[in-house]
Amino acid sequence: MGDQYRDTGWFGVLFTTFIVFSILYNIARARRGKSLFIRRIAGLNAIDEAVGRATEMGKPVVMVPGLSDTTVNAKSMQAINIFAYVARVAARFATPILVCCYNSGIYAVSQEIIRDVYQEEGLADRYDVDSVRFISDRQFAFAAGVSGLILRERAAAAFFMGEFYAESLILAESANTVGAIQVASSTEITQTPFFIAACDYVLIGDEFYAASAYLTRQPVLVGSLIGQDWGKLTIALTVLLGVIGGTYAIHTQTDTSWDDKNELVIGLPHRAKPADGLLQRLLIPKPEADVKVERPQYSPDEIPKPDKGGGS
Amino acid sequence: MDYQLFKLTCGVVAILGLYTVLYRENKFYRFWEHVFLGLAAGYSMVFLWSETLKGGWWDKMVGTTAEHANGSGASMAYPFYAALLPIGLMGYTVFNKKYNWMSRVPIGIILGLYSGQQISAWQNRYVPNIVSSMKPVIPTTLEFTKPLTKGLSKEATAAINANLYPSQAITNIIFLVTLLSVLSYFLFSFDVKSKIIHRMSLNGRWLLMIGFGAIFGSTVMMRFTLLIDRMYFIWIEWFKQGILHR
Amino acid sequence: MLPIFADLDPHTIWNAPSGSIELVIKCMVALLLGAAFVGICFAIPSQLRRFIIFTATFVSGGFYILFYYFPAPIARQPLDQPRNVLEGFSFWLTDAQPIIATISNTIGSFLIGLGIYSLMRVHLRKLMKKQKDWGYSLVLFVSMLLMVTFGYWDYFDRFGKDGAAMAAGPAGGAWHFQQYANDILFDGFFQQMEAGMFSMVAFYILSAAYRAFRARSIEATILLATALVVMLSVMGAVVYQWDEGIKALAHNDPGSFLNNFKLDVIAAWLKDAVQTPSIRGIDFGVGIGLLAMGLRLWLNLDKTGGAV
Amino acid sequence: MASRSSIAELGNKLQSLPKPALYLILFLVASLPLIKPIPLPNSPDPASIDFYAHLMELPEGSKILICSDWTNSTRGESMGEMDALLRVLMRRKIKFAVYSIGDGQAPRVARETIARISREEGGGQPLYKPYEDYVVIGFFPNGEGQTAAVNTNVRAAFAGKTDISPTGQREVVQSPVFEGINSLADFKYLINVTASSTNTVILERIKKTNLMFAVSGVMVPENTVYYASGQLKGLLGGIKGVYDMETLMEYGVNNPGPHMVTSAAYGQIPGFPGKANTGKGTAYYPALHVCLSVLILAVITGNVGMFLSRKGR
Repeated sequence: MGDQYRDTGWFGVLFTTFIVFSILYNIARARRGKSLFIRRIAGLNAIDEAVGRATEMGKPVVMVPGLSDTTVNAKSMQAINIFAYVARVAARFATPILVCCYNSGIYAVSQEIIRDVYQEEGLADRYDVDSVRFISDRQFAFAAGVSGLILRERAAAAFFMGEFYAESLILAESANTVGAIQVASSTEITQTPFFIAACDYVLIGDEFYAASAYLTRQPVLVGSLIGQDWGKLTIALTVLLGVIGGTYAIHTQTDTSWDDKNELVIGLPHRAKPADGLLQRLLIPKPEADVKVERPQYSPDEIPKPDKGGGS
Repeated sequence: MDYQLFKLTCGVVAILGLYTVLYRENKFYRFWEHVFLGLAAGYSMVFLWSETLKGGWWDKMVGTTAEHANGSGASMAYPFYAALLPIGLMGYTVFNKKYNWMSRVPIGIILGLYSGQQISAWQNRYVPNIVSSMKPVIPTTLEFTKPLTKGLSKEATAAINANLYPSQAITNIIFLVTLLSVLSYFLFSFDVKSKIIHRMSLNGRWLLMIGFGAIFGSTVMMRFTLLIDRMYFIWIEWFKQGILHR
Repeated sequence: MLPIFADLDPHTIWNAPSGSIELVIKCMVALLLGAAFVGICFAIPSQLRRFIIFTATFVSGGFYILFYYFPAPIARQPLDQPRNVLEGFSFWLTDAQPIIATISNTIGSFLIGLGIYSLMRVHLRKLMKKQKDWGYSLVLFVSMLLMVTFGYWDYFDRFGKDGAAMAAGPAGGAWHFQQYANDILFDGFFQQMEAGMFSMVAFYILSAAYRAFRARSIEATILLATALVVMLSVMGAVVYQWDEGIKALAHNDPGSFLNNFKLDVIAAWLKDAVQTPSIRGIDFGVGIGLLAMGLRLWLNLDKTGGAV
Repeated sequence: MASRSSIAELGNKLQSLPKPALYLILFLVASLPLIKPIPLPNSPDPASIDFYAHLMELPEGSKILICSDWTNSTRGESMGEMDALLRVLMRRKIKFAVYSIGDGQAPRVARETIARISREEGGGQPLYKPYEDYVVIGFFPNGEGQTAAVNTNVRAAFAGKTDISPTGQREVVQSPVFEGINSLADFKYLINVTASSTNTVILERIKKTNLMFAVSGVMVPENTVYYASGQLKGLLGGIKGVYDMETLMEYGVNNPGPHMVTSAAYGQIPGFPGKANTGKGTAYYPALHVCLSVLILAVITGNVGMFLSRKGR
């Protein structure tokens, strides 16, 4: 049934699978106890400093695990994993924390994970259920609520990590107004420049995903991080190979059809396009004409519901 | 005061109330902040049923009769959706110290469904990006820039378009260097001993700043537009058209 | 394959006609099954808890993984029956997909109440104990109750008998008090406040840019310069003037090399040659990070996920 | 000649203007140009021209699917985009279905916008009839799963959702809009008017039909990447995109005249001169210029201040 990979092409699936494999393989490798290296990530060393300052001032540490559009997703999970570390440091110093959640899924997960952190530290009595709060699941009501909290509680440190959109600057400037140390990171690249402008420390791009590995040094996370590096190297190598292939294609191959928007020219031989390179064609196959497959048919009284004709 | 003007006035008062926080946190802002949070929570509760559960769950579970569906044909009911109710409610055990683990079951299902999609999502999103990054780098002609094609025949235009000119090749090389430098900046597990890689990842940081600068520049456009829109609401829709009737 | 997911209208074991006794019975059975599962969870020994969570995550994620790797049926027409078992399975996967989407939609929706509960807890406590600022908690409650009351009142009106005659906006008529009240709350206050809050970002951008955009280091200078060029390039009037100047310099020759220094050409080049690849570079990393996180969640490899 | 210390003092002052003063200036300059808008010259982006041209190339009676994911919080940009899109669709008699995955409020906002444009285009009377010419399908909270379902089987994905028709509440898939729609490919385009990250959700999952996005200004850089790689057939970005559309509706493409919009990629494409083409783009664009100038001025002031205080030291 190989021809059924028509839409994506078998090579694209293979390529993706290789990346998946390199992540899983490195996780397995790290679990077997091989010690592995991670480079320094500047923003993360600031966590202890920020919590320490909050302790001195006796003001809370505010953490915002970002928006996630519907329910909880991998980005907010990663943010909560980082906050688990922050909460652990805060618990040891008995510094008050405030986790502001955007939706119920995040709320439930944070509630559980932060509670566990306090329990593991043997400080369950210090845990206040209301330190993890649901604010609102409307983006700007959330922004208004969180910035109100930051201003009123005069937070000494603020962590904004996860999926942030336009509210990033509202939160960051509110925290700046009360003089809080801010460590921020957005998985949305478009928000990073605003965090750079307004915050003290910013994690860029997938430093966010590297953070939990860097902080906790759990073998699984470190292994995964190395697998991710393999993936990035694979992409770089593929791009380079494709560059060679594409360059080769435009220099040597010819094509007879040329669809350049409206300028359709057929029959005259032309230089091939870069997309005609071997690797390019393997990753994104040329669309074929529609095929028909003969199959036995359902009788009309067995028609699946969605296909009754429209109109009245 | 007519209804439209009353409604506009409500909006203007609320907006100005929120704006007062720009000066400092105050009682007026606090009032409007809580109104806002209350309305948001109320609205979530309304659309919980009206926009999601009613059509997405209830109607599928109970089906429609011919009378209810206005002649468009009855549809069958799928009663087994009812089993989702107890499973969904398991989430509420989170407040119980003993059974809070159970809240992880519905969340586990959601996270599972989310994470299962990541592989295909990755391929759909990034493979076309990888392919379009494979830009040719050796020009096919020595003419530096692309000549104008206006007024030429289709064949001649196509032949010109098919060439790679040195100016484009240089752009493509810069593109590749940027891409690879940025990628190398985000390698975490390599002890950078090679000078070339070290240099590249430093370049990567500078090139990132160009990218961020460009993002900042184009984002500012939107942010200001939204402010202008509010000013339009206040000055034109409310003050000029509503109060002054111009 | 059992037609569990086929959504066929013919009467099967999985469905029932709307409004029938059969439907009620089947609903009860489904509810009982669900409740039984919850009951089992209450009684289960703690060693098995992790296993249950793992299974729930693994099976639901496994569906999409299977859906991705199993070849999709080609050129399927509405009335087609599968030719063989393998194809039957791929039809089944395709048919199941909307149902799976319904399941995750529904479970996600049931959780919404959790957040509201937390909100109420915090503010009810303030109210009951008359803590500092309890008045604001009262404001929150009142506005929430108003929104819920008029929101549902309006909703049921619209889906009731006279709903069809009711206009979407106030201009169309056939409105009662509850429609007006809902409109004021939602359109008059809520929507305008959202837009108002959003527009405040513009103020903050100004102060953040003023504070941070100083040519202190090479990095900061690069950031500043690019931002300026791009900002100028979205100002149509500036672009127009600049470009006219360039045209004059080039003696209106459209083939002149000088045309490459038009402001929008520079900005476009900057986007193509530097901005696009740098975003892409970050994006590749973020994408793989997300993929890895997804895989770890699916296989339940992370340790921080609660001490079960 | 001023002493060194007074230069440094001036420098420090310029570096620390009070925030409220900056805010007040911005408040004023954003308001003033609205009183009397001045039409500004414009040359539309190729991505906007693609967007317009593809809509104009559709045969009459085609159908498209709109995923509307904006609310009044981004009214300034998204409403302008939606207005322009709807005007072109209605003038070209193209039927459309609207659904949302980004926000629970979005369907309602979309419904009101469609009703308004329909009245404006029909000269007071609705030009497009609800349920007959367009349907609003509603909101789906699980965007990822729903979008995947839309790609696999569009009818099944929308089955069970109802909209208000002249004869009461009816299933959307029974509406004339869904006549002849058996697969997503039967919708000529899926257009996402969005102000949130639903663009990537759609991009990752929709394969059966062509995509065009109308996004907010902040999302332009990100989506330019996808436009460049051919994943998007057209792209409107921010208020510039709106102004581009309004310019294109007025003058078309490659139509000789004082305001000719030129594009090498297309032949002549007509505009709709004489109709109500101007909207938010024309109204807001001048004010945007003033605001950006203030920002640039503020940044320059800060830098001059820094320079002076260093010199004075």
